[in-house]
Amino acid sequence: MAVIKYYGAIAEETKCSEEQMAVSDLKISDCMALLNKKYNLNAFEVSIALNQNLVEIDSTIKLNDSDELALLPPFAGG
Amino acid sequence: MAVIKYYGAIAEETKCSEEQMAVSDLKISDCMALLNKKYNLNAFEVSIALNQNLVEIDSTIKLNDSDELALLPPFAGG
Amino acid sequence: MKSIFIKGAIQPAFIADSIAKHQTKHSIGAHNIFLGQVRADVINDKTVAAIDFTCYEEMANSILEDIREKAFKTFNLTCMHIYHSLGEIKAGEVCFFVFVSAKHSKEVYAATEYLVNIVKKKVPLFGKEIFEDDSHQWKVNK
Amino acid sequence: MKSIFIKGAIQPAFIADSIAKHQTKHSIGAHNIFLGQVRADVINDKTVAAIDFTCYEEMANSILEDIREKAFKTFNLTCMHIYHSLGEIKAGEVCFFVFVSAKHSKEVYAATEYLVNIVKKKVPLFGKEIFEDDSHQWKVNK
Repeated sequence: MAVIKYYGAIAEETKCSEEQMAVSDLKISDCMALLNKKYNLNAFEVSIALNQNLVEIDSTIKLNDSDELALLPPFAGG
Repeated sequence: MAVIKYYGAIAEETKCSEEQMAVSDLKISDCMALLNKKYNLNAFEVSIALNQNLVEIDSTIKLNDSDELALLPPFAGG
Repeated sequence: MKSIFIKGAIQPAFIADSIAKHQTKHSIGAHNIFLGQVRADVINDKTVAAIDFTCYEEMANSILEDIREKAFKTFNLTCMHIYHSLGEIKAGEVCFFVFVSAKHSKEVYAATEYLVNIVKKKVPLFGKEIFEDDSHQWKVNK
Repeated sequence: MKSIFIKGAIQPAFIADSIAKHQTKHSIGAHNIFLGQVRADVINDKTVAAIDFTCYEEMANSILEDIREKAFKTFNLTCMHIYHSLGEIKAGEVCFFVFVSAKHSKEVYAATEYLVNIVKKKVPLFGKEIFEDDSHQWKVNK
């Protein structure tokens, strides 16, 4: 299982801050498609981080167990 | 009488912070020559202010009674 | 690196304390401090009362580490500190504190501006602007 | 304008108090603070222990009034404060405090740098660098 984390406006939409997901042989792009379908995230400008590093939303990197994928809305510090 | 004021390194050299000077018909340039002779200020980079406004050291403006002429070494604030 | 995230507003006394700690460093000639203060912006007739900041903290810390390293390489600095609030920060309170010190004044300005801009751009912080009527919208940095 | 000259060092608590006073102004989003700190420079094997600042105060106040007016015209600022110490300020103590506030961060950096540089250049302040052995030399801004 990988952990999917949600922040800010996205966590508000998903109504949870994280969840576990079975990821055997799952690409990031496919994972994002699944999450989009589940939560309808099209309205959001999302960037994603795999294990704390930004990656492309259509990345074909495969997720592994114990990976952490974070869905991040626009940054608003300062 | 006009008042001549000295600051910083110049006041250290003149050993006073101000003095009165008879100035009837005296140009600033001539006044500076007198003060140079009296105190030997050639070693100093001096700027001068007439009534709080910077003027040229060789200015031919005539000093009046109640004028204030200040001899200022390099500024060193901050 | 110790955490740069502070629960609640950054107090003036905390800033004073940071300044005082640098007074034993006698090679420092210039400090430059940036403070971000929460504005009571009026948006569609509603006034911002507070911003509730959250953060992806593990990622933020690693990015801040990189930012610090790069800034020390780019600018001739003696010290550099960055703090950001988490939680609900009211209008008028300080939520962001960048503190840069160097031997000479000319070193500090560009470093401060660089740090403020890169933190706004690269650090995963999220801000919920809470209006006086308790409705909210999500802040986006321009 | 009230005098900007402070007898003795500028204390961190004074800076904190200035910051706190601006927290009621809810249109401010960004503060930038410059602090000049006395360095223990080593010059010909002698270490600076303090700088004794004096000033041609009437002239300084009138020039500072002009500087303030021009800065408010040039930069989009909400507030601007300038303070400078007079008297003997020890190494490590703060002698110069420039405090600029604006709605957005991009307004403050250039204003701070401008004010620091113009005060150094135009305000008739004089500094006697006192060494640890009580000898001295007169400071010259580069």
